[in-house]
Amino acid sequence: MQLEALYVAQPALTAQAPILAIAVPLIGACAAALAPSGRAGWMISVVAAMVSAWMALAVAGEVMREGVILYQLGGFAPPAGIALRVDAMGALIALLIGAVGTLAAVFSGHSLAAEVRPEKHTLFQAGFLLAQAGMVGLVYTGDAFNAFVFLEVSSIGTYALVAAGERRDRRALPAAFNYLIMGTIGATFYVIGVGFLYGATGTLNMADMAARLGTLDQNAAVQAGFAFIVAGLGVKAAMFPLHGWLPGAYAHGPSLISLFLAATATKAAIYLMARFLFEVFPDGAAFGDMFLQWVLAPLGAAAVIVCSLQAVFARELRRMIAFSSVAQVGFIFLGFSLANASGLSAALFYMTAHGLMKAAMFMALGGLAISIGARRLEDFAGVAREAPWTAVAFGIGAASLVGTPLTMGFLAKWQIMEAALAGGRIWIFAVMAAGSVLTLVYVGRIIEVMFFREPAPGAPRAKESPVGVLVPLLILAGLSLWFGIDASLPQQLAQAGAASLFEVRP
Amino acid sequence: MNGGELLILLALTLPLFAAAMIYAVGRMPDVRETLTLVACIGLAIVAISIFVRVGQGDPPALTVAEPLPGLAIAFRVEPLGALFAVMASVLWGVNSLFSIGYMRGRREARQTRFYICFALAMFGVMGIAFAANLFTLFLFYEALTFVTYPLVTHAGTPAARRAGRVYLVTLVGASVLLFLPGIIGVQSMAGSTTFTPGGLLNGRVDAAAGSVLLLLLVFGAAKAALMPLHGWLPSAMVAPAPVSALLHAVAVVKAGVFAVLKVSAYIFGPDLISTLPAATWILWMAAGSIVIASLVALTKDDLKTRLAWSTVSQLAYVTSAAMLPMASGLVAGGLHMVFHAVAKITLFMCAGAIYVATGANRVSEIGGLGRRMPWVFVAFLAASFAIVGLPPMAAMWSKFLLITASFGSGEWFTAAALIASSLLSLVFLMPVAFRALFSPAGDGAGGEFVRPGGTPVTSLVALCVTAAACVVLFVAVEPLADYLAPIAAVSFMETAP
Amino acid sequence: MTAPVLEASFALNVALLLMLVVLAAAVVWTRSLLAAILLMSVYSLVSATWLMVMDAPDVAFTEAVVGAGISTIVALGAILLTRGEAVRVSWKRQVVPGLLAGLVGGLLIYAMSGLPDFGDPASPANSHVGRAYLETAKRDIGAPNVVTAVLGSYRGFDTLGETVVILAACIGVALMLGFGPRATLAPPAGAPGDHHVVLRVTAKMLVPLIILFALYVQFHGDLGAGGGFQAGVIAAVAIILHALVFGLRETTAAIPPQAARAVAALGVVVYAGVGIVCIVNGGGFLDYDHLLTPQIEAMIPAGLLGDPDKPHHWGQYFGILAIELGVLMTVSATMITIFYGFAGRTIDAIAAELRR
Amino acid sequence: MLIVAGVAGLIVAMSLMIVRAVLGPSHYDRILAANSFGTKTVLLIALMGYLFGRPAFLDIALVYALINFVTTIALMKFFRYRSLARPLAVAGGEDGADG
Repeated sequence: MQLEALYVAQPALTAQAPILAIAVPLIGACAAALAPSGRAGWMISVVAAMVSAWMALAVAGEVMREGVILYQLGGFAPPAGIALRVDAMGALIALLIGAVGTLAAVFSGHSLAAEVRPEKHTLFQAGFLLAQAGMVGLVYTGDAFNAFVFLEVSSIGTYALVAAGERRDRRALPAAFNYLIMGTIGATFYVIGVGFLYGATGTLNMADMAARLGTLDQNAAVQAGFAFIVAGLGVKAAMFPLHGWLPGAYAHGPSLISLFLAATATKAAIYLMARFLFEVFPDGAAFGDMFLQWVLAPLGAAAVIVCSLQAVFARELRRMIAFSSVAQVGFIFLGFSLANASGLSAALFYMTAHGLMKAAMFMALGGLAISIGARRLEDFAGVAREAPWTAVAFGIGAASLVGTPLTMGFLAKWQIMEAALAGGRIWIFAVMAAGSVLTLVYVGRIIEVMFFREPAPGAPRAKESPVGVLVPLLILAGLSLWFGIDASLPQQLAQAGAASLFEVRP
Repeated sequence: MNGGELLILLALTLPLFAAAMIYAVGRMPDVRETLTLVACIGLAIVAISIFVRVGQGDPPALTVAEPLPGLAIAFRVEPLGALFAVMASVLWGVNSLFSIGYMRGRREARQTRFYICFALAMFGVMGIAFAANLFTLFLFYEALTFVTYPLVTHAGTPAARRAGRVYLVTLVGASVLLFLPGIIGVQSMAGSTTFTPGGLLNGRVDAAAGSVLLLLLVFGAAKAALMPLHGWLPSAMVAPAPVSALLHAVAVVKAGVFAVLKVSAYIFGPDLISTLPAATWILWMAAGSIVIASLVALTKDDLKTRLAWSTVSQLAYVTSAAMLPMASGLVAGGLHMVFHAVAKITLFMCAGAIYVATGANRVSEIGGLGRRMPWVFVAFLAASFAIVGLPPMAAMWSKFLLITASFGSGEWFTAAALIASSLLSLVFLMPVAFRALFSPAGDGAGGEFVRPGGTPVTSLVALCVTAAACVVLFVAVEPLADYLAPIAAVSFMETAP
Repeated sequence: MTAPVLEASFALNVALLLMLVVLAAAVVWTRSLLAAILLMSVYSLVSATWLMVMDAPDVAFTEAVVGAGISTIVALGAILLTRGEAVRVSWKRQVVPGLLAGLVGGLLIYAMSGLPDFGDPASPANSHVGRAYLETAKRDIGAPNVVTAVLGSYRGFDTLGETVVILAACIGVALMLGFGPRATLAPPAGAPGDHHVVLRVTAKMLVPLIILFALYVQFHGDLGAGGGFQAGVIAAVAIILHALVFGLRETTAAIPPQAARAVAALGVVVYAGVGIVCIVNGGGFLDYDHLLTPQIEAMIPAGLLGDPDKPHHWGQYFGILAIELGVLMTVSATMITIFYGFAGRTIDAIAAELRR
Repeated sequence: MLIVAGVAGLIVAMSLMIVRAVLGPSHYDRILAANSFGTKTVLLIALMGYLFGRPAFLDIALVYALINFVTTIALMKFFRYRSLARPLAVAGGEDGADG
């Protein structure tokens, strides 16, 4: 599919699409909070998420036609005013957020009823929409401080949403607390870093900042700012070893939140980090290269190996997948550490692939959670017989996670590995291969239990997910497959995004 | 869509369609097996049409999808692949005929799943045979691993499950850790993985990188069972005889050596191979495999296990052929792939026939059995001749070409290993038939058949056909060699002895 | 400024910063949570005062109302749910966090060397965008207080985001604390022997006064320190005072929790709605110059606000007014919701404890 | 000059209050110190407004006074009733309101 040829909205609407992709879920959140019933809240949520995704698609088409889009807020030109600045990379991630958000909203109809107290539903939907608006805003904005604001918008609500999982699993509460503390520290570090950069450059607009930072790479404040921003976003992105909050938050929160966060939250933070690493900070600054070479690459490798091993030995299924998410972030950072367009493009593609596959896996588990409140891996024995469609969708996600050919995950791993070889980083290549084998081991365990083992006698019987869950679930799984066969849509955005960032660099 | 594309599409979809139909009519064994046979015949006709078209210089090609630029799922038939496809599809038919007798005779469970997996395996084989690039080959190669897994564990016993795990872990592990990295390496060096006559990498890599890639790709194709990655093959012998016959003599292992041949001919090319030190190392390891596997085969009393070790040895022939720094080696390897397949499927079918009739599966149990099952043991004898490389069996030619090529390229060690292994196989195969046919009395001489009537007639027909084929191909070797000549990018006659 | 004033402000700086250090150390050192909250409250006051010395009254305003005011009260509510003492942690478990804190502190100090001197007119912060604001705010926006111009208009989108953050906090607290079973409250007093009559009378008089003051802060934001955020907090403080004195039941009868939540959401709707209206009228999001159609603008009497000859930015004027209203709604309602959440929860905790 | 002396005096007084607030020993000492500290802050800001020529500082001083008042009520109520939600004037309640 060629995005250039994609006109999904009238020109007048397309011109406003970037802001509408943020504002509609924002207003939707308020409407959901005011909604008279959980059902109404759900409908508002679905409509708002869908409109946001639609606008994101319009933006993506426009970006492919016009290149970078600037949208001035308040009618003031940057750097005085705030501007949204959407390049292909942002368009891709926002599209991922929009798509997963819409499907998750549809899914939430059944999932919330099973997992969250009924009186909380409207506020829950409101929090969910706020998180979505925040993430899209974070991705679209071209302003460093505005990014902080949206970072907070996207996280503050989700802390409580994770805690709302307490109805099913009391451990959601300490997990949410950890998440809150770590997330707040991360955001604070980020804003301290932005403060230093502002002190050194006098501007908050990223492009302007980049221009003015050009000769400042020896400045102590800039260096410290770099360290704070990277560490802060590292927490948000679950960069090893700052990932402590993630497994608990994903494992114990409600399914809707696990799936939405796993698919998008870390991606948005990683995206912002890429903006800083490759766009804002000075070209070839010694600290930037040192960071990529000696910090990001080893930490990514450590994440791949250590967290994959943790996933191998995890006893609870959702925890296993959560650890896997940290390991996958490691893969993405390995792609970044190559510091070239093909590595970045591959990493972006990987982010999209991982978002879709993890969303499918968590959604499938959410579908199963409606009928069985299972946690341990053994509890899922033989679910494939009782809930074949759900299990198959999970299996497709898992296959993509492993990197089975004809899934998106394969192409993603392929690209990073190819880029690593082309960049002469044999060791990264080797780590990726080893990580893939470890992934195979734990996914193999899950598949073996789900598909080939007999259910334990007396264990609760799983039921096939209701249609409202099955439809978005199969769409997600289908996307993982479809993009495994024809990856042109994410691929063109990833490539254009990486190219536009590295165009700046000689 | 032109005729060529249609043919490839047919070759790929026919087995899938057959599998679906078999599933649909699974409750009616007669319909199910008729359907299988019809599918076999259809597939063989399609494969032969493709074979003919390739011979006429009009190779069919088809691109299905291109997930990423430079990474396409595409098919393009060349002589080796056409030959492989014909061989596999014809032998599928023969083997299905055999299976009908065997599976009914043994009253095996899960027969529908068995036939479905066979059809799916054929889908994998067709994809491998026609693949236009390494990536496509890899796809179908992996698919073949997974659809044959249920066949290996068919018995459902703990031993079968253990064997299945070894099978899966070895093959998938090698694929992920060696083969796939190798493919990515090729892609990153050459920008594509398309099979190119004369060698895709030729002139694009230095000796070090080329050696690494060659090692990755040859060992990654663990289905070729090159030592030390051979362990899965003997252990997979827990599967029923038809599975061993088709998969472990024809489809799966041949997919492995086929991949090695393709890599050698089209990714590296004879010119590059001749400059790579790794090729020599692999050659030596293959020579070692040939001798060691023959020696091990000698010690095995279980008939199928003995045959399996013989297969390990014979596969190493093909691998060494692919690594010879001489273009004619490729042709010899291609021929040997086919001739060995025909001979080995005969042997396995004979073993299955003996088992289904008497329940005997050990060499020591068959003394004197030949009187009561003359056809089976004559066929066995003929196939043994072929494995050893005696005239008038086709395999003689391929061995002869291979040994000549080894001498011609100065690989004395390999040549010596080939000759030694021939002698060894004489020792471990001939006594089987001789003991059965000529020893006056033994364990098998008296007693009743386990199955009244002895070997089912369909099985008997099947194994006689392949035994006869060993002889027929002896005469037809020259056209076949000429047909294969383009893969070495040189005329066969120039290098023929 | 004259020399003695500069010297005095230097001495003030030193004294206030010293106080901050002492207070911070004491907060870390004390084991009583209540003492820690008290000291934090004092800390906020000192830092707010210090911000005044730095001539940042808007920030000082916020720090005072939030740091010393609301957060102290909320923290009190929180420790009702816990033990009053911090748990003793072995020194071994403090080594790594201590090292990390040291590292961060070191990095901060290292960074100082790269920052320009305080008040340096040539520093990037004062010469680039900051200077541009000073030069253009009057012309573009028409508001005398540049801070308001920046927060309300130039960076109005940020302020929208911050308002949404506050709404998110409201939703979060409501989700976590807002739905617990409520114990019945003791009946309101009025019986003989009332010892708090002075307080009751004072409070009754003060509540409307505080709200009036909040409105002053709200509408005064154009000219001096203040604005929707501070006004919102002050208004909430009035309600909280009412609840403290007359009990939560009385207050929730006047302002039900659901109403508070709804107002919080409506505040954001008002704010974002202004942005949408601007789009509908042909501008960009939050482009107040397009807030009013020319027809409406023509209907505004020229002398509505002082000098009729001076050019007026009616769009900017009403835009900022409207969004500040939105901020006020969200902030005050959120603060009230948070207070309700914690205070209401306290009763549960006590009731549960009594039952045990 | 008088103003500067006033500021200096306030600073000294504030420092003393901080000593009391830190050392305690009882919570009532601390609350009293904090309250007194708040009052002095109000004064300090008023003086500073004069010193810097910024009458608008008085607005802020007003806010400080207000905050100080409400916080102190909250603290005292916390002590007395261990609750923020209960109405203040329960005569002869179970807490012994006049005790």
